[in-house]
Amino acid sequence: MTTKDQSLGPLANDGLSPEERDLFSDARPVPYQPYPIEVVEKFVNWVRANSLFMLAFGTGCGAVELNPLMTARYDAYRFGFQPRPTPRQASVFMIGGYASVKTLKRIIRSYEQMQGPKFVVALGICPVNGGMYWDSYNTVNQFDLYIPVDLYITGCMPRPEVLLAGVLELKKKIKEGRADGHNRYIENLDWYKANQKRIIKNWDMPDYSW
Amino acid sequence: MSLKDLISPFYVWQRAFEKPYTQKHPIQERPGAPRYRGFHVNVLEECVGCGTCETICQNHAIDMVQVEGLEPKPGDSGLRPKFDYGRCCWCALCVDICTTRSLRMSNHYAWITEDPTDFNFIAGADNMSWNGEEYGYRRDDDYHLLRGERVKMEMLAPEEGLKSFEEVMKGYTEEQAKDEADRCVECGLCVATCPAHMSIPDYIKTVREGDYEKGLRILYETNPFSSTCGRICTHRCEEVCPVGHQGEPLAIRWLKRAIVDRVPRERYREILGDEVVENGKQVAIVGAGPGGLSAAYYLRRQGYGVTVFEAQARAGGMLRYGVPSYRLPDNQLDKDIEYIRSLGVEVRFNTCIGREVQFAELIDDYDAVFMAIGLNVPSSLRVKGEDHPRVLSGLQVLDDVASDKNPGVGKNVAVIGGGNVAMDAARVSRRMGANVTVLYRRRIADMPADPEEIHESQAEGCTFVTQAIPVEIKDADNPDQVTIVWGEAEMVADEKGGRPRPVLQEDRMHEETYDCIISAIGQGGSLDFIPGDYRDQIEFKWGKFVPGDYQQTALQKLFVGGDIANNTADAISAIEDGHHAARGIHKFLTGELVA
Amino acid sequence: MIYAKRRKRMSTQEHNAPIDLESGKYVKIWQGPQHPGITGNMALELVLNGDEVVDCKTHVGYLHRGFEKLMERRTFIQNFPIVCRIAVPEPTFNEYLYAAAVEELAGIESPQRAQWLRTLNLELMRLASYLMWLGGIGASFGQATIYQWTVTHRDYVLDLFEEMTGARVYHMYIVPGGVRAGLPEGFEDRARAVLDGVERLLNEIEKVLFKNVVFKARAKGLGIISKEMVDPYGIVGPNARAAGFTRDLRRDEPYLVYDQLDFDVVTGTESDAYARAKVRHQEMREGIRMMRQILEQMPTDGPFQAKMPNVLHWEVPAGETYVKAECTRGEYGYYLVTDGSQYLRRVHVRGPSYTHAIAVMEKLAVGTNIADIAGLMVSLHTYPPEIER
Amino acid sequence: MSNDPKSIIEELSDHYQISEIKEQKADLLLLKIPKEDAVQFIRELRDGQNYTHLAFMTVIDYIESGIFTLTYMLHNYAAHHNIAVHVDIDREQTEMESIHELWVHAATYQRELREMYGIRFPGSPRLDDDFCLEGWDEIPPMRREFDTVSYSRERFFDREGRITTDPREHMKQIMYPIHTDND
Amino acid sequence: MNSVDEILDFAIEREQAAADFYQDLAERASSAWMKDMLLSFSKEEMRHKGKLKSVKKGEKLLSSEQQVQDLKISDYLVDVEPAGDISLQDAMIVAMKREKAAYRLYSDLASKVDDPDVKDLFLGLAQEEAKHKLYFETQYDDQILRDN
Repeated sequence: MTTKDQSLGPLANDGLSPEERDLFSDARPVPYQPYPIEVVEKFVNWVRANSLFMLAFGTGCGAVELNPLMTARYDAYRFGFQPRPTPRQASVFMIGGYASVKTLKRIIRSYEQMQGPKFVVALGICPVNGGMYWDSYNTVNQFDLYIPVDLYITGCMPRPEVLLAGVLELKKKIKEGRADGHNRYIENLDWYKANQKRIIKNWDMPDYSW
Repeated sequence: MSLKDLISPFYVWQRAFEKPYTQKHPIQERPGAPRYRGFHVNVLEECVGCGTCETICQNHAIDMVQVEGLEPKPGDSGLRPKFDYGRCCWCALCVDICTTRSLRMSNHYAWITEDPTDFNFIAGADNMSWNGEEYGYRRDDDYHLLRGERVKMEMLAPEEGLKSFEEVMKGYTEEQAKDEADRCVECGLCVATCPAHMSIPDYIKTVREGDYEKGLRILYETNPFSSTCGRICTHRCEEVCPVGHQGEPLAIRWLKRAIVDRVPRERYREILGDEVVENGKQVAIVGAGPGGLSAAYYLRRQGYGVTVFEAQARAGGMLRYGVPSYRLPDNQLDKDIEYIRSLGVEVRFNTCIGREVQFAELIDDYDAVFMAIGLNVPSSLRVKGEDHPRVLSGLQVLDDVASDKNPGVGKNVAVIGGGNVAMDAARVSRRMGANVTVLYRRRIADMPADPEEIHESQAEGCTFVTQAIPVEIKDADNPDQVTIVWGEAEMVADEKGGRPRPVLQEDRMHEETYDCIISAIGQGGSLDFIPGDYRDQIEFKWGKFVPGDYQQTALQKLFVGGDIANNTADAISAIEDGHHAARGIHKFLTGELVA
Repeated sequence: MIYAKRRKRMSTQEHNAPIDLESGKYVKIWQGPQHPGITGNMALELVLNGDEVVDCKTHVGYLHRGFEKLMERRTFIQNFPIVCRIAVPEPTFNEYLYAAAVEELAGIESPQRAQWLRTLNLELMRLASYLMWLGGIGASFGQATIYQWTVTHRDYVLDLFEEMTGARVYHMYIVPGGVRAGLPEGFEDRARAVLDGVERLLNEIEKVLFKNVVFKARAKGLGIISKEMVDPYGIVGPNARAAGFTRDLRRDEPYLVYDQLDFDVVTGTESDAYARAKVRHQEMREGIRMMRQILEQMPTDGPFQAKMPNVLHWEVPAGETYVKAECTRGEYGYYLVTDGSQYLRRVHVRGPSYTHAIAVMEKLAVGTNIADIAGLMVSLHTYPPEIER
Repeated sequence: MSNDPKSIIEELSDHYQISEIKEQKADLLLLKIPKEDAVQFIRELRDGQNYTHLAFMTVIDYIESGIFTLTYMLHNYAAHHNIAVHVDIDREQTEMESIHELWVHAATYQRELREMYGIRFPGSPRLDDDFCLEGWDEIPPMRREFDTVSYSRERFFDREGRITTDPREHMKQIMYPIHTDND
Repeated sequence: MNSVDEILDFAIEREQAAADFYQDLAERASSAWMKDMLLSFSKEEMRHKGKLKSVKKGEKLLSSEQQVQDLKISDYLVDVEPAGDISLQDAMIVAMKREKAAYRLYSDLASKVDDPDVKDLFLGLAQEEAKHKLYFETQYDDQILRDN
């Protein structure tokens, strides 16, 4: 990660055709600024931590254990955690294990569309070091090269119980104000973009999906 | 659409009065099932670091790493598996294949962290919360990925074997050899323990692949007595074979034999491609046993002129005169020796140092001398009446048999000792029609003889009387007989961890009369031929040479090896001594080695 | 059928007319890959005229990991943990088929007890998978309660798996040569209790879902597969049975111990989403019946693993074979080609979703209301990972 | 028309050059047919012999002999019997007649084979659309010469910090270093 | 001989005598390696002497408590005449027997005195000798009775 310089110019959007470029914003995202009064920030974090909306995007096999998590037996709703169908309403992205290059492209778009501050939890072994698919030509090995991750839960697959524990851990981290993946992404956007573009060959989308 | 259809869904209200499905505290309430494949645990003391878990892991999730406080030792590499939980898929193949069953799984499954590099740990060594967990996946007793049973080798039935000196073990068929070689996990733990550090997994692989020529080349890299060792090696390698934890270790010795048995002697030169280019330097070797001839082979390959001095009329040393032909047929020993001699190694038979040739002449006339004279003086019992004419030495009996002389053991024989010489003397006596009783001071498990030999002796009808200490030998009523007095022994543990030691119980004495008593309690060496001016320069301990690196002595030209210079006193150690001395002599004579 | 007629009337699209996207008459929307109304991670590219779908293209590959490539460079034993990942909600069929194919080529016969345990495992899997599916069909027609129930009961089945195999989702229990362990103590009773619970649930679902007027109104007449379509589209399993074909590999080409079990092949006639749901609902009862027989008849001792070569350098003789089994979606198959080395020359995994989710879905979607696409998709019961592998 | 697969093949042998016939098991017969006759032969099996179900089609890469062997797995529901029809095609001239008109879903298989092996089936619908991959610019990944490990290592990187030790080497270095010198 | 110091002096002298005995035997030895061997025996005795000296200085304590294992190997071996051409086996027998004799001597002395301190000292010395004997017995067991 090289730069934190925010004085860089607008985004190039050079994956887009000139006509398309007019349709998309080239503004750079800005990092989240904490409230100047500490108590207020703490309160806001407390609120955030207790209404976590997960994006309903089953990106890999990890999604299979999200079903029990969200239903009667484990009932994550009671912990202030529930799925939302669209990224605009969501604040948590659960990466369900391995990410193929094709899906990674959709993950990036969905992630960028989410409202900040947003949090990423990576499930399973594959986002850590490639997992079972360490030698596959189509899955990424280190997910944090492309999207900042706030929490890792190991397992194949992690069980609903430990997913729940992960949610609680995330809540703790948010309350402590340490869940800074969102800002890391924005502050090092060029580094992340370079990594993303290196593996996504047909980059035909704006550099930041507002 | 009927009214019934409209009402029917309201049936769901019935559930409102039931106990909810929801688990109150799912994180605390639900430990993994007793069989759950959770996080790994490893019993460090049981693990031998063979790395089979690493080999089988399709995810490359396991690294073998050094653990503080664990050093390599025979049968234990000192390495332990380290797991990458960014790779592991909890398939438990590593647990299933674990040779010692030290690797297991706990039923813990929760690990959350912010740092992806955290997910690395050495099971059992790092302090993890699941260490020592009672529940979790273990390999089922009835489930095996490795075969614990050895492929049985055809052998002469004991009653048949007693009729002649025909070789007892028949050797593996090609199929059997492949089958047995298939059991190898290729960990290589055996290599460190083999005195000659033979490339065991590599030659076993050639058996599996049926490439015996390649196998022979691998054997001869470290051992020019492969036919011999394939039959009578003490196979320490097998003692440390991790597959042994599942039942029986690989029959490494028999697999070596399987290679040699399939390559005719005439083709050795062509297969091994040994070319001798004389380099003009001369080396004298004393003793044509395995040590001496091994050195001769490796020196000759490098172009040294080699002269071997042998006191006996035939080459082979203890292999010839101490090992009976039902274990090692003469032609098999000859196969090895002839090949070495065929390279142009000169052997002077019936030439004894200090008699025909003087020690000083060797030192003066040759560029280097390798001495592997063996142990050929039987230790005596030193009990009262030992000089009785019906007390024979085990070595003498074997020597007589090897030279086609009748040792005259009689009908009722007692053999004293538990080593291979004792077993051989007993079995030879059985073949001459005697009833044999083996008296041994310790227990069968403590016997230094090969387990196979012990087993076969028993099968051939030798009676074993253990924990019996000879105390006195007396004249019997019949002058052709002899009486032995022996006392029972209790075993006490050795404080320093050596083998347990027997202690005589004076109140429990026995007397027995036999036609003869064969004493085979061990051998010593004789070093009297070394003149005084040299001896002060050489280091000795307990009647043996103490060589330095590369088997060299302080008398720089003199290299020593074999039984007279090591504490293991077996063929394979002698072979390695010879090989190692050859390395040393080459280095010495090319100026690389400065003592 | 009144529902079917109504649906036909709704259709405004001239079917053979070319679709001119620039005309302003149509709108193109993507359903998926990030969409709550899609099964798994896949996408439908829909062209709409009003709320009627006039064209559909299925896009897959979001879950492509290249299993067939990976399996070519893993040894025969190393493949066994990886195959189950090919179909997430139903991994066991992969384990069984891979094991069966390797055993056939290597000339290994798994012991009787292993066959029974495998059958039990597969039927439990079918039950768990159907339960999940039942929740899905409920939810996609707005009956979220069903989803809450069935996923929970599925979890009870997963508890059984955990006890039996040591894992909830990826069991890795059926290995080439047999299975990894026998049943734990007291398993039979706990299994019977779970089966009783599921049976009761099925009765309730009968009332709550299948008699539900909303479900009937939306599912009946939806996505009718004509008899003529079945073979040219390669339709198998419950989708074919709902169209009146009594085809079931468990009966037609019995494997494992299915020839010793008493069960009926369930068929339907209407061949619409409702009929397909009904067939699966009924099949669950048959499955429960079968499992009760298995628990009754299964041998409780004896070996469960055949004598194996050393798996570290296991070479399977050259050959090829195709092994198939009836999974919840129909004919699931493994095609293995070996060349005598320690590695596979080729493996092809044949999943029923391959045609159901692409060729069949693309055809049935046309003329369907956009709101019913999710229901139609679920009614075909597709798993994207088995398409792209 | 007999239902016995062997007599069917015998009957068809009069018109087609069938080779490498092997009965793998009671319900699976393997055979090979020249490329030119393949589609006609398959059509004959479907229409004339009741092999109405295409279970799958795929290809085996025999890189050593420069051949792709296509496999069409056909099934007869009445006889409960499978026939695997093999067709060899040149690895360099990868073109094969399409069978999408016989089975609709064959088009999907052909799309996959185009993407994963680079085999062309002229006329097959949406043949050049991406199937699993997106923006792939290497040789088709399922071809045997494609090395997935090095591809993955070069692009997706293994996480650093892992070192392993070979037990045999480790023991050698510590327990008997000087016994390993070359002669 | 009843003060502790006197007894220790006596014991030290005995060790010296033993050392001299082996030294003498070594000088007469016909082979170099036996000479080495006997000299090492002599050194061993000098080491014992050293130990007793430090006991006398109060730097070390003798323990009469510990029970030293008696392997009884020397009990039933024949007596050997120490001569110039003595073999290794015989030299070890001589050594064992000498240690045994010393052990007996101190044990006897211990049984004849009443002063508990002195008795303790004798017993301690006896144990020391038993330890020496055990050393030789163990070596004999390992080196000579390899196969027995």
